[in-house]
Amino acid sequence: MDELRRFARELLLKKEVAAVIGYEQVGEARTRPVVITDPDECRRLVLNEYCLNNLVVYLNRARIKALARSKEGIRKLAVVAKPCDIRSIVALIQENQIRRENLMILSMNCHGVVRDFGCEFNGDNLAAKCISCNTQSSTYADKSFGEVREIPKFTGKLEYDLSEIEQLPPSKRMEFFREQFDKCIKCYACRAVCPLCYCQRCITDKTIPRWIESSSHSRGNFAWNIVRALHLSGRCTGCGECERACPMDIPLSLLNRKMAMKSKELFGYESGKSTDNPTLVGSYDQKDSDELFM
Amino acid sequence: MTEEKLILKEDLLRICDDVIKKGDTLLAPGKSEYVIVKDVSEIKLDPEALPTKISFKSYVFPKSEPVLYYKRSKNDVTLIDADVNGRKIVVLGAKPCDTGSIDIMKDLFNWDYRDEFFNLRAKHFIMIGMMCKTHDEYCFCTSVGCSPVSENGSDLFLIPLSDKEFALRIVTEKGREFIEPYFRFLCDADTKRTEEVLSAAKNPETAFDPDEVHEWLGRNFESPKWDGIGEVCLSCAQCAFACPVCHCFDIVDEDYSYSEGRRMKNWDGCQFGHFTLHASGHNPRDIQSKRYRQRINHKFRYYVDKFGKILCTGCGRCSRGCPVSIDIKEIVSNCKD
Amino acid sequence: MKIGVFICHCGENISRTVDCPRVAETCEKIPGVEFSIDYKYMCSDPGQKLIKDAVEIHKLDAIVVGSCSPNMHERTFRSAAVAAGINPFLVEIANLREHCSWVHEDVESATQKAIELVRMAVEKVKRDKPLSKIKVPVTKRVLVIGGGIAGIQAALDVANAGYDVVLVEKEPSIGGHMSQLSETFPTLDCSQCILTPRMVEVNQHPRIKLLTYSEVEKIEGFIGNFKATIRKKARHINEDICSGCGQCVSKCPIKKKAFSSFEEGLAYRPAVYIPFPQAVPNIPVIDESVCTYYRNGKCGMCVKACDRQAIDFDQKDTMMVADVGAVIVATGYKLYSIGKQPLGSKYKGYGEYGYGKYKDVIDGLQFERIASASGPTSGEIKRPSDGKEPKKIVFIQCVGSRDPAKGISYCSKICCMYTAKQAMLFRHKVHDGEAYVFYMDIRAGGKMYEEFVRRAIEEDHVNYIRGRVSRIYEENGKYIVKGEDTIAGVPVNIDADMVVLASAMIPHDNAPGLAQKVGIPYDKYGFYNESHPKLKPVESTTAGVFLAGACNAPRDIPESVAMASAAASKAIILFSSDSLEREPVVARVNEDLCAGCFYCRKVCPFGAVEVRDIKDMNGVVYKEVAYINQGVCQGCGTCTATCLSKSIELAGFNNEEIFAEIAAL
Amino acid sequence: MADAGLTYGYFPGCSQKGSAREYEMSLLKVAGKLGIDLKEIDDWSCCGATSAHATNHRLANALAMRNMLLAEQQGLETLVAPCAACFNRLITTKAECRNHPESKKDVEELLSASVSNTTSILNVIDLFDKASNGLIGSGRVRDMKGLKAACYYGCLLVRPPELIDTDDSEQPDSMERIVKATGADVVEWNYRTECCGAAHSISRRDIVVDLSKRIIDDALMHGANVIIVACPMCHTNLDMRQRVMRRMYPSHKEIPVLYLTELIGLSLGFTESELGIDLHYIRFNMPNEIMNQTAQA
Amino acid sequence: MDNKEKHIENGWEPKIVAFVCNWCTYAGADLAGTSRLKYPANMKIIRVMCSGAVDPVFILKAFERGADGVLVSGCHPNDCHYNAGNFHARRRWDLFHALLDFAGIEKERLQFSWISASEGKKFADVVTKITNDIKMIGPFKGYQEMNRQFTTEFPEQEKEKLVQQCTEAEAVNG
Repeated sequence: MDELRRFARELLLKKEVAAVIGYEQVGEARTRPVVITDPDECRRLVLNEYCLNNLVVYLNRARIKALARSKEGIRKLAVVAKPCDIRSIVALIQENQIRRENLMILSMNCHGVVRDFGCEFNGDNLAAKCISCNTQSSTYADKSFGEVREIPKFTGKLEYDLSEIEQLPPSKRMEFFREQFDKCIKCYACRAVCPLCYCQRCITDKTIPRWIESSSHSRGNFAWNIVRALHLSGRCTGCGECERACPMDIPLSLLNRKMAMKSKELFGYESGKSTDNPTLVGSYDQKDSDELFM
Repeated sequence: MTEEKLILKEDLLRICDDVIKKGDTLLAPGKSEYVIVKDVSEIKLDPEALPTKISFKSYVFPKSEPVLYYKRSKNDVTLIDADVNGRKIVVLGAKPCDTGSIDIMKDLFNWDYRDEFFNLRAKHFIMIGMMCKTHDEYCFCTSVGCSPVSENGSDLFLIPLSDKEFALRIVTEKGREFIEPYFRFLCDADTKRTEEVLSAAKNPETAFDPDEVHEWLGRNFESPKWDGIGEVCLSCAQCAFACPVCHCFDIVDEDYSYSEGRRMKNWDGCQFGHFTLHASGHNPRDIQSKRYRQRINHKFRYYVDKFGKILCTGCGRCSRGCPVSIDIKEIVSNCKD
Repeated sequence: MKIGVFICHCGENISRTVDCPRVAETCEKIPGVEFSIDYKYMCSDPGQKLIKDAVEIHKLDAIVVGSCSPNMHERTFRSAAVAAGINPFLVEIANLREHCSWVHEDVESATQKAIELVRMAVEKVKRDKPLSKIKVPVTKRVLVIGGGIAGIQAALDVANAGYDVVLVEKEPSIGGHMSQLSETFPTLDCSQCILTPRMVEVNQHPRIKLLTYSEVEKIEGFIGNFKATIRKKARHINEDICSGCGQCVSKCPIKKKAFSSFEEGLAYRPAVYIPFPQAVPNIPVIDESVCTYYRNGKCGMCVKACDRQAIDFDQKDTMMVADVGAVIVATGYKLYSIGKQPLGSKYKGYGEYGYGKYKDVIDGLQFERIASASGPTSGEIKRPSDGKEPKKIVFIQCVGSRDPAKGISYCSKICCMYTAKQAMLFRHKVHDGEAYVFYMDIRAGGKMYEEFVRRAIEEDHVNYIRGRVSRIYEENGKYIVKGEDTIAGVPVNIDADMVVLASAMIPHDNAPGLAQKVGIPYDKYGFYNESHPKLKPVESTTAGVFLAGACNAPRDIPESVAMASAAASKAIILFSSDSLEREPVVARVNEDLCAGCFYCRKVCPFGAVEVRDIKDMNGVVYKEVAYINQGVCQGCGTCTATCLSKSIELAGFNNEEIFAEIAAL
Repeated sequence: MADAGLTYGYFPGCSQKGSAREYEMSLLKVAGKLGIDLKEIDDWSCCGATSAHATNHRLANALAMRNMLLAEQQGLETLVAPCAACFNRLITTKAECRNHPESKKDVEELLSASVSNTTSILNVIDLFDKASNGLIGSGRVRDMKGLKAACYYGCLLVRPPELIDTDDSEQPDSMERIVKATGADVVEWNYRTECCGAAHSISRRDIVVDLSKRIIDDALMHGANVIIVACPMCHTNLDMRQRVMRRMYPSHKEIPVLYLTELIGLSLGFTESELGIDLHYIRFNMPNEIMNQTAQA
Repeated sequence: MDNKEKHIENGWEPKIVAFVCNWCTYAGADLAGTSRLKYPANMKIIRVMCSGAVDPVFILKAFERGADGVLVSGCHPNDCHYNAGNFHARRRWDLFHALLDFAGIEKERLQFSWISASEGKKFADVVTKITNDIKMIGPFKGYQEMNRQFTTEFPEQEKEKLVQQCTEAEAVNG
């Protein structure tokens, strides 16, 4: 942690970066994203199991981008990113949103994070995405901090089991999802925290024509949640922030995970793996399955 | 007129059962929201529980409701008013930081226009509040004039004396009307015990003085303090939608066939970038810091100026649920020189 | 908006199953419909007049016609609308005949469907926007890339039509592979005799600017408005002064260092050379890699020999830019490398045939040089190894072609014919020689082609063996060709004196590189893709870029010439007016809302999406957005559906219109 | 050298335990010396070649897959199959199961197990050319200079071309690289991938003798003094059948046939009997240069 | 009585929408017409330029507007008028179909086909098949429930219906 603070401070002192985006501790079991431009403020930076946010979302925010922009051109931004968050960086680079050369990726050697703020870090409270994680450190980063420790074995229970839901008959699945989506209040926290939801104006905010009804009735909620999952198909890197941010506890990552599985199954594609890959959407293979087509 | 009685938990549940049987709606705090109770066994009545993730606001001010229906014909449009559902709603075990919310919003919905949708629903609310015996780092009811033992907004108020007994205070006439048929379940109060319990209430520390905040906000519209928050906030509306008193809404017309449609009233949140986007493309609150400034000013200054009430109950929901851990208490506490 | 609805009976074609008066009557009640009527033949003159009159009387803004398929009469009704003063894109057709009356029997359900179809059209037309044709200015000059027979033909055709041509050839002379050939099938006339006059014509044509020893560096722009940057490689000879006397060539002391590529490596050439005597332009080139001057700064024999001081050792590559309106790509082909290839190469090669190892195993072009009167043997058939006359030659067809195991599955098309020709030439020149041909199938589809092959077999007694050769090895000075006669079902061993491999035609190594510069797609082999295999065989998918000859697929000379003329005429059609008119069904980006993910760019089949920088007040780019070049967009709309933020709209089929149609279901 | 720590599964197949005993002997010796750990998979069975291959396609697949499944279950990612026929069966089945889900399903049903089909298969040439690249050169104690080797691949080691990405099916040269590493010279010759007659060895000896003789004659004509093979069947046909050739063609000149592993073994310093070379029909005499070298050592 | 009969007995006819490309399937549908092939009248076509231009949200919208089934049809692979539009479409539909399937929407509700301009017969067959499929599984209840939420009956509608019935009765009675 000290090393990170020192390193970040150096970056700012030497003016190598315009800002450092990291985490600060707020309370015992909670951190908050922080954007630091003053070198002395770097002492606030922390790295621990409560660094839940995917800070990559900030890289594409107009305000943050403005920090990096000056008359002389674009300066670098430093971002603290867990190895899993780096997949979002890769995806954003593929989608022309950020450039690697404008970035300084400070990664943490990660041994898992908690499922939500306020929980004690142990096997019961391990975040779902960490259960089968096998990238504890990243080679894509400019520098990694902390030591690699083992991820605790998951001893908790997931509320929803994807394979169980897959096995329900279609009508039951629709019932299940409708019930879940009906809880939605359209606060769009899922959209706000998603690094890949960077549209200047989300289609749900478009009125002519009205792509998705903004009302929070069953139909509007169903459309929003389906289209959200659709637009993230083959793009979502599985950071799970949407589900964590949802105040209504809708199991959003079920859809995301299912679509990630499908992308892999149908096209052998995994999002955020490498900037060399063509994106799933936007490319095609003549050999793509013709099974659906009469 | 407060009158105190004693009631056993099982009797209280019997009353609830009767409410459900009559076909009225009974709401009680559930896992993350106030839920409609279908069976009394679901009722927890836990004074140690933290506030639910969102309040019962949607039962008085739904997240989406039609206000009218329209049908276009060749040269004409026909309108039909929407039918307001005015069923009785009993809220059991509402937190003191929630009970007052309807009163706070009422002023807004009856200011220049009397919102019949809100009023009719509010009229049918029976609020059974319950003393709160816990708080966490985000609670600050005491800083906005509320408290864990506040009866404000409650028609009836419960004070848990033990696992099995409650002191029941009849706060309003509406409360009395509701409880009268069940008087046989009530016993005489042990006011001394009640007072003991009340005085042992765990008050969250006062974090700020709303008057000072009000004064500071008046002077610091352009303070650089707003910038830092703007960088971190991601512009969702979790805070507004979880808030028991945020009441912004949007009106949209929605066709459901080529000639028919409805006009919907939907929750809206002031942190959304397009909340103030004009048709011209101009946006007076174009950046997040301006939007967050609006949020704080609206709650602690504008609403106070207009209606004499703080638009905040100190429940801490917005901070607890914030995906990026922005803490309203911390920010408002910092509203000083 | 006031809409008129016109329901056509189409005689009885529609009205037999659709109750047309009821449709007209019901549709009159749709909000926005001002006037509605049915009529016997809406497409007839009185029908069209009915429309025009209604527009005038009822002050209609848009019309919907319920009639036959838009593929039949959309144009008719649009013209009627224009005559009545309505924008043609404010006309919608409800297809009541092909999609309704003809395919349904029940009057009630067909009528109901007709009403709904009209309603959908009405809802769409309400949202339709008036559109006008897009005009793109045209620069009336063509860039022809490649100076083989296809490029020459295309350049001459365009120039003779009165337009300027820039012809770029990467070799020092135009002529291409055709200039290397001995005689041509099926007439056996001399290749050079028919080609040379055309080469000279190119050189002398006032409208053709010939740039030999030059390569295209990049092409920017779009149809009608390309900007081509061309690198003129240094010849080290001042072209303006050189008279082509050839003194420098004969004085050059470097005699045996460099193989002549024109002679396919069968002869040497000096460091300063003219590729072949009939070269156009007849100006030598100095090959820096072997010239003594460039090695040690000495020699200068050529300088002394040149009485016009045309040698310029300091000459550098120069760049020039040409504005052109169309591009004709005619870059031709090369032959499959038959020798053993390193592991992992795209094509596996035929190591087992010993090409490269045995001097007398040669490919088709090498045989052309040996058989050519101007070739290294002056037309006498001699073995490269010892100069002896071979008495037994085995020709093997489909070396590379039609052999997926070796990397190529297509048929090279010309090999059957030229093998027959070569075997014939051999038999004509070596009367006691034996010629064997191993073939898979004989494909002689072409005028006089089959007759030609029959002549080789029947008159010239060439032995045709149906089967493949497994390997060739040397034994006692003979080449043992091990093969199989699949008709007789026996293995065949032939001890040949020489073997000629008809190797596959493949694109040049840098074909993909050039395609990327020009912006045209290519297949997995590197052949350039035509826009439509049947209907647009000479257009590339990039508007304004046309294809000619073997760069598109294996082709023989007459086909290449025909294709070149076709490409030329496409360019000439393009130049027939000063600006280009395009249907306005094109996509447009809302730059304010574009997030710059460029998925549209990835899916656009035509490369119409460009990157546009949006700068802040300091001139720093803060956003890149997509911009769709209206001249290039073909209006498929794939980008609109791909765009996640729905910031692209396809004019004429915009999302609002489609949503309205859905709503009216 | 021994700590190279290369561990592979080892699938012997029937011939390694019978007619090609010396192949196994030499392979294990050489591997041991080079630090390659070959773990014979437990409970292996027929690879599915010969009878099953000819009569029952499903059985042939299931048998091959069974062995790969065993390797998978025993934690062995890579399987070395020295016999060319075994190797060919394994890669063919693997490819079929990869490209045809229905075949995979069928095999899984027959085996009552799910198959991940991820085992990679090596033949002996792959093993020494790629997997243990450079080991032979560094472990060499004897320079095999003086041997003029004709490397004979036969049919199955480098085919079918679409499944072989380690070498050219028609003009292979991987075995030559290994042979050169032992110090021996290689000769250019024409019959490297011709048919030796293969399994007709027993049923149609006449065919085999003719085919094999052509191979031997060509090797001799190009100056070879030894033929190197990596397939038990090739060895049988080329070595054993030379006695018949001598009977049928009195002018037949004999040439010894060594397994690739035997040649490597010699260069690593093992004796002929340790490698089983004395079990061959045609006697192999070490050229004098090499003998002298050994004497000096 | 199987499902299909049961649904039809209730007087229900499915509502089906087809999004078809201008060059192949639309022309194929025209050919079905010129060939006088017969197919059920339940499907209505929305013409777009290319199957690549069909947005998945169009399908959701169709369901929202009461469609019981949707067909998307374009040119056969490699026959696309725009070369690659249908390839992009195919990938999109593979994903979207998987998503809808997971969300519990029956596979029959959304179907796909490649129909060329010469396949009039195939067009008729596909329409018949999808209509039968939808008749078999019945009305799209899941969506209809959602569609009915917050709607109302307009009294005028009743009036109109009455008027219509009267005129029909008059027509019948002459």
